[in-house]
Amino acid sequence: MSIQVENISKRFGKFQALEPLSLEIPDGQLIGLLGPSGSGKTTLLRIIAGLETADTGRILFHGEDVTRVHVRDRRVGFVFQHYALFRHMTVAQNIAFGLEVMPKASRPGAAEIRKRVSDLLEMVQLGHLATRYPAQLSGGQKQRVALARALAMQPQVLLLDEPFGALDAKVRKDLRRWLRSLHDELHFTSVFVTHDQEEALELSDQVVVMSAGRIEQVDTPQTLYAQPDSRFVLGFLGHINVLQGEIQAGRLSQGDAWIGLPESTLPVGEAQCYLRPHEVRLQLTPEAHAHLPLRISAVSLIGAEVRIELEADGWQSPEPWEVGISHAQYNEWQPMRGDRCYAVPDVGHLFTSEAGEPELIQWHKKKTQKSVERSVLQQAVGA
Amino acid sequence: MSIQVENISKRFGKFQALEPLSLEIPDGQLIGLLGPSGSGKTTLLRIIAGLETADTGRILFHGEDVTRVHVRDRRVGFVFQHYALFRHMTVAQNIAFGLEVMPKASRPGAAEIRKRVSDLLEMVQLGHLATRYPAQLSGGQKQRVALARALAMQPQVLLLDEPFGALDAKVRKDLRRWLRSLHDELHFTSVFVTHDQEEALELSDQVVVMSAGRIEQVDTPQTLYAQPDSRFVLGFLGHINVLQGEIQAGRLSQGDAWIGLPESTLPVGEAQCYLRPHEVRLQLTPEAHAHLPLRISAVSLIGAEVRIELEADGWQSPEPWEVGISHAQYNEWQPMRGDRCYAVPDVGHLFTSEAGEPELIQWHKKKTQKSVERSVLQQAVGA
Amino acid sequence: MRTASHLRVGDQPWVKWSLISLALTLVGLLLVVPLVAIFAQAFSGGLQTYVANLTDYYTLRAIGLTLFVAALTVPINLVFGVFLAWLVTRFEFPGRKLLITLIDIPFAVSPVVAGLLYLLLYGSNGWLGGWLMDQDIQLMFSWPGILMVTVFVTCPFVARELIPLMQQQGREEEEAGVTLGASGWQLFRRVTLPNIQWALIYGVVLTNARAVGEFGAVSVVSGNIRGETNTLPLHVELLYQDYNVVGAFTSASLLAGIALLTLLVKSFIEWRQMRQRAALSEEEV
Amino acid sequence: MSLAITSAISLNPGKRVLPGFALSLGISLLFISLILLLPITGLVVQTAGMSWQEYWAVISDPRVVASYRVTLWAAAFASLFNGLVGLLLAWVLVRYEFPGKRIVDALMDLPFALPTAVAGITLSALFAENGWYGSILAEVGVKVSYTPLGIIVAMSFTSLPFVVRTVQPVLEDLAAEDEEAGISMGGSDMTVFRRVVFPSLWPALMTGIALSFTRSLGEFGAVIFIAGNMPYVSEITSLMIFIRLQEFDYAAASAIASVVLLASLLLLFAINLWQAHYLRRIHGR
Amino acid sequence: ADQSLLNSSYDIARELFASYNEHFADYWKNKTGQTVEIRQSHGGSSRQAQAIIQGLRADVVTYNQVTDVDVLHERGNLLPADWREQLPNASSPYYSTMAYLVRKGNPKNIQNWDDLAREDVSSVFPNPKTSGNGRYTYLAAYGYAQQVFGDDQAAIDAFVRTFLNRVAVFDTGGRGATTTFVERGIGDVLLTFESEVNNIIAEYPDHGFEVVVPKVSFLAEFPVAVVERHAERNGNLELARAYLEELYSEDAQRLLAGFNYRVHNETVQAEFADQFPPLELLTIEQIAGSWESAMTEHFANGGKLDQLQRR
Ligand SMILES: Nc1ncnc2c1ncn2[C@@H]1O[C@H](COP(=O)(O)OP(=O)(O)OP(=O)(O)O)[C@@H](O)[C@H]1O
Ligand SMILES: Nc1ncnc2c1ncn2[C@@H]1O[C@H](COP(=O)(O)OP(=O)(O)OP(=O)(O)O)[C@@H](O)[C@H]1O
Ligand SMILES: [Mg+2]
Ligand SMILES: [Mg+2]
Repeated sequence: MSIQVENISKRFGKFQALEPLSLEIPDGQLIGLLGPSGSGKTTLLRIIAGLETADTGRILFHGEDVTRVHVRDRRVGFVFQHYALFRHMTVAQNIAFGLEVMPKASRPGAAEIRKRVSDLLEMVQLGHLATRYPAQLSGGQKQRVALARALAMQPQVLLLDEPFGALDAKVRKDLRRWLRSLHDELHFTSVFVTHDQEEALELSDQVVVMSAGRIEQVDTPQTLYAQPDSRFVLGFLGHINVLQGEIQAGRLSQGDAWIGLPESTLPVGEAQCYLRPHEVRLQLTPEAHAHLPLRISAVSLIGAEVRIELEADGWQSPEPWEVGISHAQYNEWQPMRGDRCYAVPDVGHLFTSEAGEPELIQWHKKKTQKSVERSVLQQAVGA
Repeated sequence: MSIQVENISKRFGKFQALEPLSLEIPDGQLIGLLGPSGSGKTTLLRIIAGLETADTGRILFHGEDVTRVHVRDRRVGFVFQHYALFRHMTVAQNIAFGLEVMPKASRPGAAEIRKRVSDLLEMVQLGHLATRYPAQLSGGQKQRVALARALAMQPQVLLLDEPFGALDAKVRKDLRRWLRSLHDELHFTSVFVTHDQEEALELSDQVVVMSAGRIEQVDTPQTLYAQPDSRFVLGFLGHINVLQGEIQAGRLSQGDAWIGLPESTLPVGEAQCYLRPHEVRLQLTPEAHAHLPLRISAVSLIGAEVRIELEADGWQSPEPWEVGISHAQYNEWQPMRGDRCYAVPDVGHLFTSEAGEPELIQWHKKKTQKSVERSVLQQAVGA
Repeated sequence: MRTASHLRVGDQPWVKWSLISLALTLVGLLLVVPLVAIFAQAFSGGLQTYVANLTDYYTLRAIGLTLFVAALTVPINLVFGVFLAWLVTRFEFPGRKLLITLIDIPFAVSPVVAGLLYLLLYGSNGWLGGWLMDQDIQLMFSWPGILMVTVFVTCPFVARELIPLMQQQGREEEEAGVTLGASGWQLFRRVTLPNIQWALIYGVVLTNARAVGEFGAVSVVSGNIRGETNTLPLHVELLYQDYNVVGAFTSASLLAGIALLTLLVKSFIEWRQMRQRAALSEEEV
Repeated sequence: MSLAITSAISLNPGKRVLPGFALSLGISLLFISLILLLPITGLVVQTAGMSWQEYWAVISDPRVVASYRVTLWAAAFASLFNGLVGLLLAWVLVRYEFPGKRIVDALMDLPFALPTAVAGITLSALFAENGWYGSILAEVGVKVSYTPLGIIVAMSFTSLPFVVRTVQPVLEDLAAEDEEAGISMGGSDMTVFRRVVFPSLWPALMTGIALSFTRSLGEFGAVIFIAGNMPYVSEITSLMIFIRLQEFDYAAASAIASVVLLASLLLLFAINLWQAHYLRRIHGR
Repeated sequence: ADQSLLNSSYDIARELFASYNEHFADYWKNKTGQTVEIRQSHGGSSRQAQAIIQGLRADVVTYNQVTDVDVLHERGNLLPADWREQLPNASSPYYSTMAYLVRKGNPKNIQNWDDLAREDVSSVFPNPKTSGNGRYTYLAAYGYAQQVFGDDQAAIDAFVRTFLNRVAVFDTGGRGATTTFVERGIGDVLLTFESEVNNIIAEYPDHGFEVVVPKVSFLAEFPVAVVERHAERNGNLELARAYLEELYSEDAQRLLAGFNYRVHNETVQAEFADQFPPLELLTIEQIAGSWESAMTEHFANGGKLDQLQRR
């Protein structure tokens, strides 16, 4: 079932929680609503569900206007952030609830309900916990019960508010995986809210980035990551290294630091260059197109790459820089806190005006060159 | 001030929270107590502080037995997990508390107290919030007030229970950095509790890994990561890809999967090979020393590397595998959910007996070869 | 909750035991001895006199009336309390805070004044009273009047028990119920009620205790007709005025007995709740 | 108020997701109007019939003023006493385990459940010079029954639970870490209690004391039996209302009642405001 | 029952009317063949009157104060102004007077009103503001002072003020005062109706209380009246009248005397001569002119009583 959001807006008292916004959600997709706290994600989701009424605008399900339809009759599955399980009912009773309160005419028989509940329990792999109470479940188990409960009525739209917000990193990852496969299997249209970029990028077909009641960008995770529309989206999707400076004579410079800009018609004035951690290399000497002296402030060994945290040296950066190097490079170089080095960008996002989209700057057109460069660096480091 | 923990044990009712354990903390170090929930970290910390009494053993501060000394007189700074700020006092009053309740004889004068408080506020960069109440502060600010309060009495030992547990990832990172620099500056002996491996490895001079009331390993972060003593430590320090199989004819194999083992005197029988995500490469064809067929189940773009999640294909793995590839490799290869590929390990940790230390297996002695291999892969992928 | 092993203020044995003894002494002097005194007086004439006093026609009538009024008061305030709590905890609307404050008025009003308020309104000199008189409807000095003031005096109890609890529980479970298609009644019976049942029972218990024991307000509007509008507390006073001290204390002991029973039921409820919670958290994963 | 509410409903008909808004609003408003507001308007109408001078003359009659003084002082002492004892009892009940704790806890509500007249009769018997307590107190030269002290005793008895029951939950919620923090910074138990624990209890304690105070202001049944009722010495304001009623002077009775009512409401209101302010600081927002 | 009648009465007349109602029910059955049920309402008589004004539908009132019946006429117009003329003896079938109850052996030797103003004597009687009983006591003392001091108003006031100052406890009702005196052991003398004093002695035989009847006292009338408006409405007018008239019958008078009330029936008077010593009885007319003026001058808000109690 496709969902259309047309011109929806909402204010709470004097506070405009949602500016008028529109959104198109194709049938069968898994959509992530991503944004910082207070950006209106929950509000939008609740409006789609019918738990909140919009001040203006319409909601259409499959082309049909449901704006005035009561939640009870919209038949959406809604999974609440803190599960909202009925704490006095067992897991099985929780799941059966939606079926049992159906009008007599359409309600399945008791045996049929039992069967459906046990199927659902199988599906969420909780068959052995049917008679437990919610208080006796772990967070992840609760979340799965909440999902099963919402799915019991075979909704065509599934809405989830921070479904994994309250869970441990590990459980979260498991459940994320599981939700994805469930979605692929059952083909409903799902919208989920999250403030975790990783989650949104990993799970969604499309990500809706929200900020301050507005939609900033709607795109597939890949596009979103590669071509962020705005400073906000770029900054929100992971750590960002920033050089804030003045454009003059083909260079963006501040203090001791500068980067060369490709010869284009750039206006003179303030600008920022945003650099993703993996778009930057570290070297012991500066390169021709960039001079960014840094001092290592921390080294973090964990994970796929070694994360180096750096402080600007001879210039100012609002936040420390971060660059990832491979374990191999780490073993070779053995960087220590206090060491000096230079950052060399491959790709950068240049913002010149206050708002507006960034300009993509590529110092090295051919990607395959990168690994060559890298071994050069390693030799340099080894020396 | 050095801390010695000698033979400390503790039971709650029938439950042995701490087996008798000993630990030596040299003066001026920053020590992380790392372990899963319920492993006894908090209990040990509270015993060191004197907030809990041990059943057996002694605690020595700087060689002096303080086991029978009341918390009140141990003069340790203790930072509680949820800050435990006094809600009815302003920030300044909170910080001044410890000074104001000193016995009359040793208590500094009112002016001196004011001065010290304002110095501390400067130190934690909260001078402008002196008259706020805790409820009006963000989590990170609260944590800094809690720290300042604990430091007001110039303790030589600072104990912190999950100091960053309740904070956002971002704030957490900032505070972590800040605590490190504070520690370097003031030179007290600090012990902090965490269940976050990343935090422990990044922040500590030495990490004490605990599990089920016992100390598993005490080492510097580097050693810990490179040479974990046990299955537990290895598994606890990040994601682990496991091949569980049978050793036969120089191979560890299970179903379609096998890895070749260097000709050493390995007994025939059950064994597991543990592989860290960055110690494995992905290829479209198997290598001579390993045949590990996998199917991609998810691709995560965020961060320094692209994280690929894989399912065992033709064999069984209790948990999905994870391998990190570079963004460059990702752009080249464009892996998709459902694609098949092979994992090739460079280094592995082989466990043969139930307990016992792992055997380090290295298929490629020379590290610098790795990048060469990599470009080979890229060509293979590119084809 | 691991209270047992925390280092807390006042945990030294000598502080602890001296405070406990002080508290027990105070409880003994302030609460237990008066209670004992009531029963001592009631039984001062022997068991036979006690039974005789208890089974006196007018005493039985007073017990009957008291229970009758309580039996009506409780459901009225139950329904009202539940609706009010539902209203103020489940909806936002202007005047919500005012409503919550209004409900406390009976706590602030002296019972005698409460009786007076009703008399001024419904007595035959009051504004409604004249009209009622013409319609031949007698509210004051008959059981409806007693019922009305009792309802007035006891109306905060149920609502006051429910409001904080329902506020704390939030409306998510009900919202979940609605998304699952439950109608209003189904929602209340199957989702809300099981969650508030103990608080509800506790509110009922308190309402009942107060309804049974109300004296000041009832005495103003009762008319003191023996066997008709004489509630048990009024009967105590009447017997007392009538030199029948033992009889008075017999009725008083009955009221004290009801009070004790009420408290017992209340403790039992709390105990069950606690056990339930303990059982749940024990099995928690 | 009700206008504002109805306009809010009509503005946004489909707004509420949970069912029963109109029904619960209707029932609550109906009930509140009939049971609470209507009778109070009766009082207002009665007093409105008097001129301001008449009103003032009634409420400033020296004997009435003397009764205010007696009532205020006695209520103040009673509620202070309850503040102390209530805090002690709540502390002991929350912090310590001892045999019989559940019984003591249950007994706490006895004064609520016991009819005030019964309490009054019993207390005056206990404290009379030949009573159990009175005879002991007489030896040290203290007279309670028939003195202003008796008023205090009766008032404290009937309003004791307010303090205990408001302080108890707050005490239960106090985080152990706060105390540990205080102690680990070198504070003695007394210091930590005074500076850390007590300020957290303070709002609840104040509320309990205020409730106890307002309840004492209005107490009638329990007090008249033990007070002695000497003009200017031990007459309470409720008795003055009662006397005016005996004189068939409803207007005067209403006038005095309005003073008590207003005082109670103002106090409750002030306490609510103060507490809201204090709690806002503590809980933020 | 064929008919039922509501009698609103004062608080300590429960036993009295319990007996009388039995007597009357028999009488009525014999006379008319109808069974009648009499319902009783007891309470402080002012409060009782007030309840009737506010709508309590009593058919007859049997009070211990004339003013409380008057008020039914004045405030509610429920009975005619001349209700006192409708039955013999100004509608007061029995009467009593104020007497003293003293402790065993009369240790303070209390004999008359001036003893009550002595410094070493403390007395107990109910609050004149809330109780008719107290009002009579006050009036009796005042009448005595008038007799002694004649026209010297200052001396009268001084005496009564001292008398009031000697009071240890002002209970709100007669019964409370009795409890205070008997059970709490407060005071040397309890002032109350003669009828009550004797009841108390009967109730507490082992205390050894003694009765002292002062030489001069106040005529306490016990007025009865039909609340005509209500009785009419209830269809009970005839029954109500009969109920009150029967009080004057010899049998009823004997029954009343049995409850220690003085009665007018001469045969019965003679039978009970030992129990009721003769004394000088002052009437309200002698003391204050009329009940009306007594109320406004003495008991109204700010009246003589208030002035004498002011400190
Ligand atoms: N009922 C309400 N009354 C007033 N303001 C509200 C209400 N509900 C939400 N808001 C405000 O609207 C804004 C958006 O709220 P919303 O819950 O949609 O944010 P969110 O993006 O879900 O944030 P979070 O990640 O913290 O859940 C917030 O500033 C919030 O304070
Ligand atoms: N007072 C107590 N009574 C009973 N058991 C206790 C008590 N305190 C701790 N325990 C138990 O001792 C074990 C260790 O507790 P501890 O709090 O030290 O764990 P932890 O490592 O700090 O865990 P977490 O990461 O969850 O804080 C746990 O199993 C806990 O349940
Ligand atoms: Mg939200
Ligand atoms: Mg812990």
